[in-house]
Amino acid sequence: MASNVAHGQQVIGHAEEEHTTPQEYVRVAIVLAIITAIEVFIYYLPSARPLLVPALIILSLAKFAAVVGYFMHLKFDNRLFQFMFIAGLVVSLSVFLAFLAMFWYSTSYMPLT
Amino acid sequence: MATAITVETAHGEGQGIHEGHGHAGHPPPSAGVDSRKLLMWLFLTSDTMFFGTLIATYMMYRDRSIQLLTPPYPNDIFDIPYTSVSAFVLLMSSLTMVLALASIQRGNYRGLRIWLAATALLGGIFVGGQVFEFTTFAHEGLTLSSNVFGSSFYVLTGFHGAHVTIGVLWLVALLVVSLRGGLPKEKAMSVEIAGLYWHFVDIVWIIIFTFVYLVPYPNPVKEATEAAPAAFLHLVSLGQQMLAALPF
Amino acid sequence: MSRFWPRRKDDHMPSRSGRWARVAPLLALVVVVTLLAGCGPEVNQPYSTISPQNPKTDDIQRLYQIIFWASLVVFVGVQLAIVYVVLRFRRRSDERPAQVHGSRTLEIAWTVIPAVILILLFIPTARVVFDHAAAAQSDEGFHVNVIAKQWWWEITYPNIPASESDPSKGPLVTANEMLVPVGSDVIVSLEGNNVMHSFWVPQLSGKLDVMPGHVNRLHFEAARVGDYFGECAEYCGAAHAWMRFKVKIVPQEEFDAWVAAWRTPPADQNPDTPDVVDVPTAFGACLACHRVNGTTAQVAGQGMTAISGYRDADGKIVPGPGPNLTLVGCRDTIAAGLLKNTPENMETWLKHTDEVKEGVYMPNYYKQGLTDEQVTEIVNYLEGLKPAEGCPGAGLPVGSEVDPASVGVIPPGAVATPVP
Amino acid sequence: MASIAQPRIEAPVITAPPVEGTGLWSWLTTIDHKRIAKLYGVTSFILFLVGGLEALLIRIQLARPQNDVVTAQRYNELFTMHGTTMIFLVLMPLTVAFFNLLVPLQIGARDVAFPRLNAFSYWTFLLGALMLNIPILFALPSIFAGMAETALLNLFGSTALGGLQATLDKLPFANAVPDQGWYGYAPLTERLFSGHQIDFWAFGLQLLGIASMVGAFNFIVTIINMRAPGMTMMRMPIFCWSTLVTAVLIIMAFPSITIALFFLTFDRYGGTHFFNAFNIADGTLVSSGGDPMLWQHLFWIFGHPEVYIMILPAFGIVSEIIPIFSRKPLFGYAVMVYALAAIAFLGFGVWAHHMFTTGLAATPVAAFAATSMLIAIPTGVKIFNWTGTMWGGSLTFPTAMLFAVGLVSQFVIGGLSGVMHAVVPIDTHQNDSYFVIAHFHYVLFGGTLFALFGAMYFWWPKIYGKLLDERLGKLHFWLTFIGFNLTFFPMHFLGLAGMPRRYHSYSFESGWWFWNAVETIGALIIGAAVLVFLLNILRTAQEKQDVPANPWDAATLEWATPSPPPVYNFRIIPQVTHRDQLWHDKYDRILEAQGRPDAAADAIIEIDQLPQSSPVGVAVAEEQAELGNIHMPNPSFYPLVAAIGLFLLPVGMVLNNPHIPLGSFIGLPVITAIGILVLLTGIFGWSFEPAD
Repeated sequence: MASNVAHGQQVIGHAEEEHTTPQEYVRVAIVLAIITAIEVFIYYLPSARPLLVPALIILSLAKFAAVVGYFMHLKFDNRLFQFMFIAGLVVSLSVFLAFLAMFWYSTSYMPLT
Repeated sequence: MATAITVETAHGEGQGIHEGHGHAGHPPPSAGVDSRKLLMWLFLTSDTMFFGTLIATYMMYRDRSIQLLTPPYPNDIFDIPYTSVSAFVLLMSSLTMVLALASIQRGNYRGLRIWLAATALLGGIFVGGQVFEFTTFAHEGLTLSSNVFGSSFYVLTGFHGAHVTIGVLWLVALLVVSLRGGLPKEKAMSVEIAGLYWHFVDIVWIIIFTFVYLVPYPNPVKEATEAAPAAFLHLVSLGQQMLAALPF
Repeated sequence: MSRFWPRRKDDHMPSRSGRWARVAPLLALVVVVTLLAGCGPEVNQPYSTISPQNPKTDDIQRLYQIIFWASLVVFVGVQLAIVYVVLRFRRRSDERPAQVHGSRTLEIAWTVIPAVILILLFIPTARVVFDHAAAAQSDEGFHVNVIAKQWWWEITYPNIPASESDPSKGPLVTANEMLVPVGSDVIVSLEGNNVMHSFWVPQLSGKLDVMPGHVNRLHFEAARVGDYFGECAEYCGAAHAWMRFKVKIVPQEEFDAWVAAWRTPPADQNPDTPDVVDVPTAFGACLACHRVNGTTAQVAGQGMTAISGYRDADGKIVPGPGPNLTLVGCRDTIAAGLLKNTPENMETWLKHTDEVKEGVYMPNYYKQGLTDEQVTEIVNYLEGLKPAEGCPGAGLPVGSEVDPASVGVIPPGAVATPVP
Repeated sequence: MASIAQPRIEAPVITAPPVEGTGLWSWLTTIDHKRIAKLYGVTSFILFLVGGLEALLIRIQLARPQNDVVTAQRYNELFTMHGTTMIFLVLMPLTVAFFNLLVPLQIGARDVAFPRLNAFSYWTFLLGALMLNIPILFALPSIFAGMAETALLNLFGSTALGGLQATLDKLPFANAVPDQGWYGYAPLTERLFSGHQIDFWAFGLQLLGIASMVGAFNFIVTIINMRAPGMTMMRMPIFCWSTLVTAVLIIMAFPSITIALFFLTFDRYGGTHFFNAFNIADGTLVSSGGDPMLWQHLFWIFGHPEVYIMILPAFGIVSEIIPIFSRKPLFGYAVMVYALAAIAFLGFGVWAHHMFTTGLAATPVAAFAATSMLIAIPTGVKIFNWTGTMWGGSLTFPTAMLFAVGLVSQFVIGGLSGVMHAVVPIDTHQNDSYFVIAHFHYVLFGGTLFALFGAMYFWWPKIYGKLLDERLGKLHFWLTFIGFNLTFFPMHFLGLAGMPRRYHSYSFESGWWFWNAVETIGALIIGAAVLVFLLNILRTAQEKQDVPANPWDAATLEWATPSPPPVYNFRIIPQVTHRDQLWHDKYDRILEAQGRPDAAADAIIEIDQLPQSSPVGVAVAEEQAELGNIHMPNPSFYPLVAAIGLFLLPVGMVLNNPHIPLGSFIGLPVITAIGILVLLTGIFGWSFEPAD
């Protein structure tokens, strides 16, 4: 169809699914399992306490990225989806970080004594 | 409830490019993507705000019950090994889900059914585990109304559980359709969309597992007053000082 | 001038009179509104936000003047531009006008210029915000705690004990009228145990909400002697409009006299019990909710743990403690600013409580069997709750009648010290 | 419910273009975006009349000091319902009506991406509106009876109606009208301080939220995926851009209030304390750990984008109307698009400016003051660009254009007072005062409603195939304009004079009586204006008119279809080459034919890519239509079924109310169970019903 060419976009069929094979899915899943194990392990490690929170944040974000990128195909999928989802995440994260900052910064909370 | 409707009603609509609605009047999708898949991604984008609100509320109330000295406290309630297994189960269900998708895309219907069933089963185990967890916690005195920890914990994990439950029902429905022969290779998109939903539910749990269960809580009494993030306060006061230093 | 006026080009355009006929309604509206604004009655506006009475409201007024004039310039500019365009570019021929798609220069100009104006506006804004916030966090100054109820204000002086000899009696408590000595830096701690309210005395300060679970602090300077009108500014239920109060800024000696009078027990109503001061028997029904200092009326709850009223699980209303009635005879108004404090109004209030102030949590005991004589007894008792030598702080000028131009900075050293 | 399932009739090869069905059934099952637009429009216009009536009652009560036309309780109900109705049931759905009508037409599509989902949106909206409005509809008779009683008593000393109000007060629902204000600040909405009326509000809003979100998903997919060939994003009519941005705002903003309303429901029925700092336990007050600030944050994280959800479509409408009657393209199209996106993005970063007086710390307050000022920049850019569009144009002023220019002029006032609110110290005076009322009425009435009236005059041919009367239209505009300014401009003065909002009464000594009296006169003038508009609608409906496809010489694709458009919109899907396609076809082609060099870029145009409006295009279209391959999706009953099921879920909880006879008897579980059953029937029927 000439109109598609004029659009500069092609209708994509199943081509992108070939990026990842079941073997790779299993490999990703093993990595995810290992990360989870590490998370739980360092949770019980007293010496890891000072670095526990940043480590947990990084590890969970890695898991998040792996599932979204590989299992949900976002890494290979249409850029529209990437843009949408990442923009949504950015808005949501910034709104709620600001929201939490206001509560954590608030000094006026006072329970009944 | 919005969740259930949007997801389910998306079913079987739109100009799915695989579905052979080659009417001359219908131009191809102008963004080159499947409309239903686009709908699902939009829904998930919106759901980031949905769970963002729930998680942010939990984070805000996270330490408050400890500050107020209203037990039960998270430290006494949570059973990390148990929940780790739950989290692992849900994580692995994402693998089986993606294998189900890979199967239907290759026309392997037997594989599709096996993996769909496995995913639904793992999801079911997760929900069952959650029900068991809730009853145990309730036994230990943590209820919706016992303190704000209870309120925000149950509502957050409950909404997630409801998402998983809907997902399980959806997978079972797909399985039934597939067994009746209604899910040919051309309809792989139906599985892909269900998969997107399922994986999203999984990543929400990744966040919940970390921030609700693993990130440590202050000790009642001793650390109660040290909960505010000092580094952040410092940063804020820095901005304040900079503003005060302006010459006018 | 003529360049800016549309010129007759051909016969297609409407005649000048026709054009005027179209603009006439607009002009008429402008004229009417201007006339109304100019000829509006000279009324006393005790809640006016633009007659500042202390340095704090002066700060706000200065900001307001900046933005008012800036806005006026923008407003007049844009409206003139629209009127000019509408008159100048009316269709005169069927010829298509030049198809202009945009202008990069203009777009940049009208993005950057407002941005610069806004930055210039932001800097003084932020400075005032931080200054006012810092002032409210100070531990110095004259502290007053205010607990907002549905629908009245409980006012506590945390540093002024109710009794000089017995500290266990707690602080001095009054309702709906806050007396403060002139020259003090007043720091109000706002607390609430029911719904949200907002504390607002427009001539002394901007508003600050009463947020249950939080203590919000508000600072203002008691710069000039006078009566300042305050009101609740956050919707709080049925009687939201009738939740008014006053801040009375009085000379230090009058304030001291008021504290002394507050601590002096009223005349005894029952000669049979010389060791305690009894309230009249008719007042007995009121004891559950009201206190009168120095008398047996001491059982009602007050402070943060006392809630003025709520609904129980079945949705029934449970009334709670009401205002402390010590020196009630000296108050200008009753029912939180709804009625002038006269014996007749007090009687009306007691006999028609919920009709006078819809939604009020105070039960109407007259309807439940109090006799006319008993009501009269209560009215006489309450109106008599004032010092024999007259009320301190009476007859002050209303705040808005003070010349705003004379508001100055508080002289150093004028800060009042609380009565020991 | 099994009888609902209808056997599928195999459609024979269609030989004629599809036509619309008639009768009630066809409306209940319609999935045609134009019909749904009509349903949205008519429903929200009726609700506009109800909300306007409430506004008039409010103004009559405030006409003089210590007035007693209505009681404080009724007054609180009136302003709550006025606000909620105008925001959620008038401005939003009326813009959705235009989304529905215009988006598919403007992008050259035959319908939206998910037609049945679209119908579901409407039915859910209708039932949500019903849930919100049932109580006030039962309460209005009592209010009017009370007014009549007082009037008779004062004028004739007669008590002929004695006791009527008291009788009408006993109607079911009459004492369950939401009365907590449109933003329902906790803890006033909690069980400790309010009765069952909050449930109607909370569940009504939940349903409306679902309707809005489902609609928004649909429009985003439609705009992204259903554009005609050649219609790139930057060739899209600006109204479609505003729809897209609005829809994105809806899907990102509504989850927050959905959760907040769930929290509220859990607080009221589940024993949680999300928004309640204190709790009564065994008769004493104890800290519960909850925080009323949470409600405000969650509400305004939704609430501020909501403001843009209401105003951005209006910007889109005005950006369509002004170029047409200036005979010039929109000035700075790309900048207008970026400004829309910038407003939407910044719109998520300003919510706390509604909370400047709640006791936030100074740093966040300063930060939100900065973002709130920032958002004025893209808004200002739009005002300037509209003026730039008119500059050098060839202006005519039919009613649509009058309303559009009216918006440009009136919105400036609302915008400037908005900047004043960003200056926090001033806001501590103006917040919750009549100054704020003036501000947002200048934005929502002088802005959105003006645009919507303009849109009605402009697009009436595409709705009903007729043009509204211009004489009455101009009368309507000037009455609205004068009444509006007379009502709302003095509110600035009242705000400065310290009058807080939501006061059911005020004393003479406050000095507020004069402007209040003036405002009431203004409100009556607005009422007269609405009557003129109604008269205009009725007169137009009786007239026989033959309106051409493009009566205004407009530029976008909807004007390439007949007035009103056929069910399939376009016989062939047009091929788009330019932003203002119809102007290009009409004017620029002549220039191209004359050998203008700048036309070389698109000189090669295939015949089958011609838009339908061009002479060749029409011929091709007719040829193709004869081939009979226009295929429209089937009407469906299931969206309505699903919506009813969804509606029934909370009905049990709402009815479980001592003010409603039989309410607690029927009880919650039975109705909820029926609801689940109906909902599942709807979903499964829908899923297995063939789409077309």
